[in-house]
Amino acid sequence: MTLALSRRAAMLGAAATSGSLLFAGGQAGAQQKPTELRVGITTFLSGPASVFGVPARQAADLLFEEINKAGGIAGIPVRAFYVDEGPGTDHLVGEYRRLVQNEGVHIVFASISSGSCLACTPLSDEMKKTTLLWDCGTQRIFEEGPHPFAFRTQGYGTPEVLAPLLYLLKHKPEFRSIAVINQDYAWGRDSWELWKAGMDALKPGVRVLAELFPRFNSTDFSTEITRLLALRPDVILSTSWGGELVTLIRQASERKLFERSTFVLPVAEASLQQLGKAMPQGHVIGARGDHWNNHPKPKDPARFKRFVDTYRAKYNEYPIYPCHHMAQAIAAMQAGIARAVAAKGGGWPNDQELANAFRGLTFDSPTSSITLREDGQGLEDQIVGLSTFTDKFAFAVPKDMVIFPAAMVSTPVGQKSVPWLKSLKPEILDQMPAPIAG
Amino acid sequence: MSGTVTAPARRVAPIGEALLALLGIAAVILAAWAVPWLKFILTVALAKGIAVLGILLLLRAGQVSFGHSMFLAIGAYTVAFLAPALPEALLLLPLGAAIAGLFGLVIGLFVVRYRDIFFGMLNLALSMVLYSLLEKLYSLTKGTDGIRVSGLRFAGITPDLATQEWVMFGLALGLAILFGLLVRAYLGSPMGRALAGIKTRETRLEFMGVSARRVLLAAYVLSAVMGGVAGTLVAMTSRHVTPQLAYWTSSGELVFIAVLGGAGSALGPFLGAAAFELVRVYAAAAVADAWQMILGAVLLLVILFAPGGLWGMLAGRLGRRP
Amino acid sequence: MSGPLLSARGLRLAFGGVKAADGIDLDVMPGEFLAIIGPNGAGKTTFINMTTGYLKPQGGSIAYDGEPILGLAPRAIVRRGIGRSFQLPQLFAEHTVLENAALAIAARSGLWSPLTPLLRPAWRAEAMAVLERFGLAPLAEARADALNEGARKLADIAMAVALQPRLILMDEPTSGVAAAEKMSVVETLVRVLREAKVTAVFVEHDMEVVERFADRVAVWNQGRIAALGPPQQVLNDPAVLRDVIGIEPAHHA
Amino acid sequence: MGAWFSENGLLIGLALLDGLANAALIFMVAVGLNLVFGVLRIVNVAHGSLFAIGAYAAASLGLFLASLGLPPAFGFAALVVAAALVGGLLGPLIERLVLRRIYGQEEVLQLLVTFALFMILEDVQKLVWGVQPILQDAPMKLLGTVEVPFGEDTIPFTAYQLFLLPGVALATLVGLAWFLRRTLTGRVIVAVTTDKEAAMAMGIDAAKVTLLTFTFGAALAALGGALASPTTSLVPGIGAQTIVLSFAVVATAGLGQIEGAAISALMIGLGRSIAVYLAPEFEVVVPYLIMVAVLLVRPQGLFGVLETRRV
Repeated sequence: MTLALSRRAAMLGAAATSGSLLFAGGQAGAQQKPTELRVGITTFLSGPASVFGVPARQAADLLFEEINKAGGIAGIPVRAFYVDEGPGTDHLVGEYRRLVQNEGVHIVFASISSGSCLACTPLSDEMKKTTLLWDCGTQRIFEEGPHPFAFRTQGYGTPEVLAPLLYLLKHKPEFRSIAVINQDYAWGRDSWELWKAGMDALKPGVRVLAELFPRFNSTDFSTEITRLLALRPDVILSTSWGGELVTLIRQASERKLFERSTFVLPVAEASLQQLGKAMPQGHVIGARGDHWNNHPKPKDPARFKRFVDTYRAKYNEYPIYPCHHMAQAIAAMQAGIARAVAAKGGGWPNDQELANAFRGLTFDSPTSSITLREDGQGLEDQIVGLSTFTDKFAFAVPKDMVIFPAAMVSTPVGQKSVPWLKSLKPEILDQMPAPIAG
Repeated sequence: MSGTVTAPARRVAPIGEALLALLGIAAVILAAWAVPWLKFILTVALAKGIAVLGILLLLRAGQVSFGHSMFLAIGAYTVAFLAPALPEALLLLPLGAAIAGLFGLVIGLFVVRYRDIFFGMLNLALSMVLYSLLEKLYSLTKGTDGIRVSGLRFAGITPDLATQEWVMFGLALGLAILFGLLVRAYLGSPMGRALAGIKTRETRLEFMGVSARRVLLAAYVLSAVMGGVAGTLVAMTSRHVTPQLAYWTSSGELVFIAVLGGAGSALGPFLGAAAFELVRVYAAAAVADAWQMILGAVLLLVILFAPGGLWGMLAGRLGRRP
Repeated sequence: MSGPLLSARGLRLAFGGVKAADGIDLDVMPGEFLAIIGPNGAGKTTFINMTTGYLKPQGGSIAYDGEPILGLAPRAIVRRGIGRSFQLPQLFAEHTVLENAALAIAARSGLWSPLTPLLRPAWRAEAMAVLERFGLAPLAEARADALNEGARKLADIAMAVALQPRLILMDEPTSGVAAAEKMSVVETLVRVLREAKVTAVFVEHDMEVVERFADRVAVWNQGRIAALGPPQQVLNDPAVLRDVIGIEPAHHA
Repeated sequence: MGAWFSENGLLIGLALLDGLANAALIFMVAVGLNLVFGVLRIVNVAHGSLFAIGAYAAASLGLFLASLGLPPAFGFAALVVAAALVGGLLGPLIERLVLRRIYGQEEVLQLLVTFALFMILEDVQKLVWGVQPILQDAPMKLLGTVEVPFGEDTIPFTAYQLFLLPGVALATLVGLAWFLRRTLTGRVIVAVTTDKEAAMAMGIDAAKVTLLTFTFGAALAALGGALASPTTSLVPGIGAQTIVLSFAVVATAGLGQIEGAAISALMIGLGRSIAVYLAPEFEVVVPYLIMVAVLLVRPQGLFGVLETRRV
């Protein structure tokens, strides 16, 4: 039993189990093709963000099963090693090392939390291990310095905030006051900073009536809602997600806040199934990407449908955006490895060669094509719309959707997001595609 | 019953203890050499062991600090805040320890007036104040995402990754030995012996002309210093600090480790920390979404069936040898 | 002859409606053995507690060696040379008898370096010497909580004596001690205290002990001193016998 | 000052209404914790898990009843039944299987045993209810909203939070006070709390009282969770937050104090709400600052009695 685990016994155990792996994951020289493709995946399996982490893991399980049935990647089966982000960053950096040094993974999918990404990316530099940032959104990653082994296979904070902002400016140009209620952590703070930079450039003079950052993982927003009811802002922005967003929307709609103010909810998509019919209509909602269930023109409708249907059949719920982000990372990995193997004439790439294959890579998601720029950032389109109900879904979906091309709403390579947003001119609104009814 | 958490079950001859310590040191070095990723885990375990030594001191006085990881966080954030301006690890280490010690003195002057549940809860409350501030003062602390520690120098040299890992491991091991010996001496000194008096016979201490509060305060400050040292080591090893370090469950873990290892010897905390980290890592690897349950079950079993902790079990075995 | 070592005047203290001290005047002369007797609740322990700083009287004064000590913390009073022992022995249960004694010696010397072992040779030798005087040397390595009641009482007093007080206040030093060993315990005690020239005040219920060892007896009743004088005189006072002791001691005839 | 007040006075008034609901929920949890401490002398860290499980059970039961097509009013029954079930099943289970083995042992062990239970129960919640937010707010919706005048404006509050939560908390407080003072069982609990040895010497079956109290305390925690469930979505981690707040309430109140728990819950609930208006950065720190400030002045807590403890 574990009870009897003395230090010596533990050491012996550790040495024994890892003995065969001591020399795994070597770097240079002639690479022998491994017998399996080892993928380390960090995701939330505990704590509040497990509402993202667990569905994403389910999506990965499902896709890996499909891939392995179809012969694996480059002819070898895929094996996933999951790591829980829940226990905190200091635990995670240890786990990242374990993945690389002990499990000998060939590639790492890192993290939902921006904090985890900020901690893992430097490790990818140091350990020279290709790391796909599969869900985190902080703009700081690639703007604060190069990370030659890290690639983000989806959009990030700037486009995910700018697209709803543009949409709001077009949809409700007359708004004069705003309040923000965000979770108190990097995403909540950063997304407000991005929003405000863009808003002040595109529509100067909007009054900010309240900046509320209730503590992360709050369960009650009654007091904040009372304050917002009393202040009567035209617009309320919230980039919150998960249980907190559900609670906020429930409490606010019960107290008629949605009747007084227009909400902008850039991360709403993941919570709409939970909310069901409780989601008020006519508010701006986003999906951190373009993967809405009612996407008006997905690039590969059959593939999109198959993914959604299989997921639903297996887990009895619709996939949410982290599932799609996971699928994107897996698609990127498939494309990247194929490219690397092709570049080596069928040989197995070393770590450096694998990373090289991802630079500038274009891969298809079910809904569009995503290109990884030279700085590692992926270009993923954004769809924003107004919440509504249709016959097809038991939960809210967007209508009057605008598909924002990724390049239009992403900070150009080499620039930083906040200065770039501050430099925006109202003319950008003219480039906005026309809404699609949906 | 074979002893309890706060009182050694049976005394192991110093020579046996020394031998065990040497054996442990050799095993740790061997493991770190043989299994590279374990080096990281063991460095963190040694660091936490140092913090747990502090918990052990307070446990001897019958007091449980359910907020002690605040000192760990203070040490860690000292490194995170100062590293950009002062990247010299060998200066940051004593600085982190000193600042934690200073906090320990100020907080200690307040909390040593309380005993038992109130002592535990006050420490908990103060650690939650620190946690909330670290989380809330976003412009200073980057909130829950925490601060990355980079570009550390060691005696003016910036080592490569592998070397730095060894340096940190060596530092942690060296400090663990140093503080282990210090605590051992402390527990054998009148100051340490008087701690047990606080648990049951505080009146007698007073009637010996001794201020029980001062006895407890001295131990508290020393434990805060060790918490700070542990924090600096953790920050320099994981190179990323978050407010989570100060959350009450982290403090709970430190007490957990103390009980797991057993308070009978200065070796206990290190036994406990190594076992804790290894169980956590292996449990997390085996069942990523139920590691907490496994740790909880281990803790429960230890308390119910081996309240002397791992050290108690070892001591029991050694004691039976002819 | 010099003045009193301890001098209490007009001590008053009430707990709710109960007067535990109702104008206590008492002088303790250097070198004497003063016994305090009286029924339960008469305020005997309260007197010890007030003298040692554990309780603060509501009125009156206490002087030790001519200087007022009222209001000082217990540990300050101890440092001036007043020791005490307890009705329920207050030993550090997890430590050995030797360590208990050594801790008292360490406390007295005020040497609290965290790196000095408690059992450094000087302290160990002195602790052993104290234990030998009390006949506890064979038990030096036993844990305090493993002792029988008599040994515990002696060890408790030994700790007080190790502090080298000039005055010691003992709360029922023989209570709980088996009848067979009681006299030997008291004899040991008195021998040691006389050797160390310690003045002693002790609360005692056993009239035989009082008669054999006390120089003077103070009779407590309802927070007052009802009688004070040599044992022969006080213990034959019919009023004391009737009101305070309540029963006629069988051996006293 | 006058101008400031006329500007903010109304807002503070609103904050008080929010604080009341908040205080009511904290009280429900803290009072159970305090009751259990009084008799068992154990600070039960797993009390927060019982809160969470009570909330989950109430939501599940409510959703189940709704799926049977029963009217939403059954949601209220679900709250009470779920709390009774959780308290009645988990309470005795924990007390009999685990806590009973550690009575009389060192405090740190008792505390850690409940910490271990907390860790285990956290994962049990995930295994049973998953990680997606669960919500069942039918009871809150059913009661509708009340328009509270605010200058020329009105502010809608849910009747659930404005009336039901404080009402239930008040009823609990009064009922508990009556139970402890007027019923035989209650007096026995008080006797054990005040002096366990004496109570046992009088022939009280301490084992029975302990079991009863722990079950009762567990049910109170579960009821607190059940009552909170309509107002919030349930996610992993709600237990950890609740318990640490309850600690603050209990320590501020004084250990074993029932009425004290009500007053300190009120202080902490109102303090937090007011902080949201005046200094939102410090909202999370307020409960602990209140606790530290109170203990600085009164080391035994607001209503605690030094040395002799009572309920």
